[in-house]
Amino acid sequence: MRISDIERYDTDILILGTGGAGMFAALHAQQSAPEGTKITIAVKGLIGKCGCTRMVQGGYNVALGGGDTVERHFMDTIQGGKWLPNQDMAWRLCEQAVVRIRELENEVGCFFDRNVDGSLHQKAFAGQTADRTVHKGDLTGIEIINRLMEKVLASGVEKLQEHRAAGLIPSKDGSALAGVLMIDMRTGKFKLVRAKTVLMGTGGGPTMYKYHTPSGDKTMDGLAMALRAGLSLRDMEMVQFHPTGLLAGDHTRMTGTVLEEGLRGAGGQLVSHSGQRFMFDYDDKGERATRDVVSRGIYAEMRKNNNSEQEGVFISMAHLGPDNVREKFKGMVKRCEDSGFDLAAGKVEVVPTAHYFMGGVVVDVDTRTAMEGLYVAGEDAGGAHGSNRLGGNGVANSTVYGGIAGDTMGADIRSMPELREPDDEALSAELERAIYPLTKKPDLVLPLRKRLQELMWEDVGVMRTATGMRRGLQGIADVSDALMDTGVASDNLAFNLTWHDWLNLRSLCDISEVIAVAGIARENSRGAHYREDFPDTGAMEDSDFTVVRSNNGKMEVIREPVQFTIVRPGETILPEGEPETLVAAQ
Amino acid sequence: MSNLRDIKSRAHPLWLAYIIHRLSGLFLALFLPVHFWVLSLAITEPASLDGFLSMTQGTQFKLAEFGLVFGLAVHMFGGLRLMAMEWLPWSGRQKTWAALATAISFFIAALFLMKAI
Amino acid sequence: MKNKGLIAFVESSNRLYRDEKLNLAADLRDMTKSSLAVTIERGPVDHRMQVFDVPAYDNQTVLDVVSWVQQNADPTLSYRFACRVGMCGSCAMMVNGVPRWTCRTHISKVLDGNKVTIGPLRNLPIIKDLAVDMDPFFDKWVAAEGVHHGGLTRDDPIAAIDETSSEREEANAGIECINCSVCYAACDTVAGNSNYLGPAALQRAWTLLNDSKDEGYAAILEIVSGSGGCHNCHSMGSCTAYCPNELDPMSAIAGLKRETAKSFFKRGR
Amino acid sequence: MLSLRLYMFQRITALLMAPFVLGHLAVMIYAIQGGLDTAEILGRTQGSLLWFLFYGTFVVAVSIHGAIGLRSIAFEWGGLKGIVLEAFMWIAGLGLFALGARAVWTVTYAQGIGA
Ligand SMILES: Cc1cc2nc3c(=O)[nH]c(=O)nc-3n(C[C@H](O)[C@H](O)[C@H](O)COP(=O)(O)OP(=O)(O)OC[C@H]3O[C@@H](n4cnc5c(N)ncnc54)[C@H](O)[C@@H]3O)c2cc1C
Ligand code: HEM
Ligand code: SF4
Ligand code: F3S
Ligand code: FES
Repeated sequence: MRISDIERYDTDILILGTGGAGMFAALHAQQSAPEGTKITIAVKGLIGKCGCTRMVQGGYNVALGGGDTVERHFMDTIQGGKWLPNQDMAWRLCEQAVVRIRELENEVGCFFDRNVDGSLHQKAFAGQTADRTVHKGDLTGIEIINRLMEKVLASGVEKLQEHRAAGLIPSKDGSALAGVLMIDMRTGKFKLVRAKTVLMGTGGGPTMYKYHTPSGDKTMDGLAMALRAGLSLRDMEMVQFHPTGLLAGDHTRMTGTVLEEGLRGAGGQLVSHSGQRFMFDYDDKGERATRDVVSRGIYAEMRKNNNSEQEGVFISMAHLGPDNVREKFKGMVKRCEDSGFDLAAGKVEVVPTAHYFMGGVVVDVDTRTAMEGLYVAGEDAGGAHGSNRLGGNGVANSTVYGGIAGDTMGADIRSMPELREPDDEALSAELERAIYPLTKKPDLVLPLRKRLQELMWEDVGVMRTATGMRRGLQGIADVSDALMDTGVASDNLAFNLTWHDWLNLRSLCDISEVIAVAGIARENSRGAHYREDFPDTGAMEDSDFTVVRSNNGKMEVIREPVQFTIVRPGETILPEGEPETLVAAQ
Repeated sequence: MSNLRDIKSRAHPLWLAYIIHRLSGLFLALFLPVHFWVLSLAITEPASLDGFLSMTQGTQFKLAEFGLVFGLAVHMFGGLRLMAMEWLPWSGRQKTWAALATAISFFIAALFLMKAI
Repeated sequence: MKNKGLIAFVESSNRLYRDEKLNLAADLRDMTKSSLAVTIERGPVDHRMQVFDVPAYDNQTVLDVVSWVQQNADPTLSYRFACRVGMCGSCAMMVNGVPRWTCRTHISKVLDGNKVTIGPLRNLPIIKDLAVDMDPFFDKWVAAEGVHHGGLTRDDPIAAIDETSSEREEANAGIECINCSVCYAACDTVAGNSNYLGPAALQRAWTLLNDSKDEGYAAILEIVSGSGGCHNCHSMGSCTAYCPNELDPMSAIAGLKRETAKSFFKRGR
Repeated sequence: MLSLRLYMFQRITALLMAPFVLGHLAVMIYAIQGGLDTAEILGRTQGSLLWFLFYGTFVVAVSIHGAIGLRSIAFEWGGLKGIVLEAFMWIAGLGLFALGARAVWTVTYAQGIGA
């Protein structure tokens, strides 16, 4: 395989991923780009049928009046992120969400649940001071993505489905991005897609943990590509764990999937193997504490229970009346039933599960990166959430910034008359990397993935120590080495999932290392990052965030001070006399 | 072969109603020309019609006629059921309709058979 | 919390793969309670049925079984999944001749003794093995005007809508479709009639027809009255019978038939 | 490949036929008692405008209905398409009508005139 064998494909705007970010970018680029611009959307799965935006349950945060304001949403986001967010990004997120939700309802055709008077119904996730979350039952993501998918399919953008982005290829002079090396997964053939602008919306996805919620196609490919291309990644230690993932054994893909937050909100109890409720030992709010607190409570409880047969804890709903539970949480009850558990009358074993990745590529408020021609939005972009993402801010972030990316690319492309010539050396390096496993003796990939997941969970997981993370780094290196000795049979590359398992694991190893490195660098506990050896949060005024860059394969971590461009710790932008919270106490 | 097995595994009451309706319709469409032809004999060759009709006294033909009337009844009630399902505001009782249609047609056919014997 | 059993399992399966055995050897079988005889339809080139011996576990879905084969026995087996919890609709396959979402189908539900047969979804072109090309399904979705026809813009306020109105209830009934194509695979009319838009696309059209925000009434009525439209449906109800989300496309299509019949009389065809 | 128009024709003729079928079945059940013979049939129908209209409309309806039905089956199960399919429908319909019309004419007026 040589680079001359690579098929060429040219487009003006290339979009990677079809989550909220990718879809909105496609629609907005169409609206803002000059007539005749060719827009191509490429995705690892099928358009709209992969990624996590579709899996959004709870809903979409947006301040729509009734006492709530953009300022209040902003303050919640900053406080939730423990003062680490990039404030300009957070502000833009809150401000634009208001426009985006109208766009979703009026132009895209989503329908969100209504109040009796016909206005949008909003509820409050933990950590919010107003009823702010717009939703469609508990399947909000399906509504958003289905409607976006229809629009994109009908829009006439070019589709490259089941195409995996394998590497970012810089231009000959190295000054900008020339295109993306892709694998047509259906045929196994390579394709170099040149574009004047590329949006990366591949959605992060911390699937290197033993228990994780994101969809199977998400394996940090985007961040790994950005790292190789020399871009800076920020907040990489910040992995959000959802407290209640289903625990059904390590031979089922069901394990790790989310049991919704609302169960605890409605009065669901967490009990240990000995049958004791324990959350009040950790927090006054008990099961209703925020995600990070409950996750740590469960993790600590699991550690006490040294029985490898019984790993998790249980969520128990039965005391609320099985019929009541069945009615209120129909979808959840049915899902548990399908995998053999009785949520309504029995108890279901749960574990904290890696859910969302706050870290990502350093971008400006218009989604531009340090590399000309490359834009990043959605979960791949760092900054908007800081150390912790509020429930409901994830999909708001991807749709808001996806749209902004589309607008920005549509505008920027006017000053980019030419496609750029790719750097052949970089191209051949990326090609080599992708076909590397085909030259090695075939072996199973899965055991290595399991090893990585196990060690990340143990050593770089819910609670961390310097020793643990160092051990983790060593483990990652071992898995990584073993992976390089593991091959994939090359006789049939068409729809060869095992090859892609290999490439997925490659990305996961690379980013796992970054997580550990950043985690070691942060010697305090903020939001999702909890150091047992440094349980203190550190002074908010001195907040800094980590930035990791790869320098010829060596990780460099620096710490940059947070710029309090809008509000300083201890202050607020809410008008004087505003109540602390508008949410009626439960 | 494996197709047949697959069809069997996918079958359900409404699907059976559909296939019965289709087969009975097909059967009627194929039978009608014969029926018309026989009737036409009434004038052109009355004798042969009589001969034909006396032949029909045999049990085999009784059964065949039973089949025809049964087919017509099944098809008609199936069709009425279908139109009710499609046009009347939805009731969600489709299976009951299907069962009812078959039951009534069986009843009519049985009546016919009893009278005929 | 290190799992010794896992490592042992991993090592043994590693060894087995080196032995290049498709039918996994006895030592692996001994580790588990029992095993399943899983027949998988391979194709489209070199089309054949292949039997795999898969260890049985307590919580195991059809997707897990398929994944096990790819991850441990035959690395070239192709299939598709994403969310693994019944939200994305990409994992549907024919299981014992019945279309199902595999990530949410417990294996015990479909086992015949210890046997199960898994094939690619019906009525769609096969890409490889268990992965089908879903484009025709989505092309029809769009062709059925299954896309919002809006009059409002992002600068307009969001319309106040009464959720309890009968139109909204009708629209809501089909809104949770995950476009998994199970109904499309179940429908024999689709099988015999490649023009037919199929249950999911028509259900989407019906939803939009009832959506007070949608302005595509005339266009939708036109397309569903056309040659691939709702009148091809014979109300065989397989769509409704097999929809994993318990939706009812058959009734939605009946709704379209009512609406078009009305327009037939109103406009004199 | 049923469009709205064919669908409506099929349904309207079906509705039309329902009373005829019931009537026909009733007559059959009544008539079959004690056996059938030519004279009996003809005696009932000959020269009767009512029977002519009854069976005449029935035949027209059945030809349309049956032809459209056969068209669906030929398309879905037989794979006929395009002009072949349309031709098939017309031939089936006209054939049904021709045979049916001849039979109706025979049992009503033809005999009366001929005698
Ligand atoms: C179970 C679950 C529930 C959630 N609930 C909520 C909620 O209630 N509220 C909320 O605000 N947020 C929620 N989130 C978070 C939210 O889903 C994400 O923040 C957001 O959807 C991310 O959008 P995105 O567009 O960046 O990425 P995604 O929607 O994940 O899309 C990523 C896309 O990139 C593609 N891709 C990946 N790698 C490649 C590659 N190499 N080449 C080509 N394409 C690639 C993927 O296939 C996919 O199409 C939830 C997440 C999960 C997992
Ligand atoms: C009162 C009597 C009848 C009623 C109510 C009736 C009703 C119907 C209906 C509603 C359909 C449409 C089925 C569908 O779309 O799936 C149909 C189809 C059909 N009918 Fe009839 N019908 C009657 C009599 C007849 C007769 C006498 C014939 C014989 C020619 C006939 C032949 C057919 C055929 C061949 C079909 C096509 C079947 C299919 O597409 O599955 N019908 N009928
Ligand atoms: S209607 Fe049901 S079966 Fe059909 S695509 Fe939608 S969810 Fe799947
Ligand atoms: S299965 Fe097919 S025929 Fe109609 S009722 Fe459903 S679309
Ligand atoms: S994998 Fe998403 S529905 Fe099954």
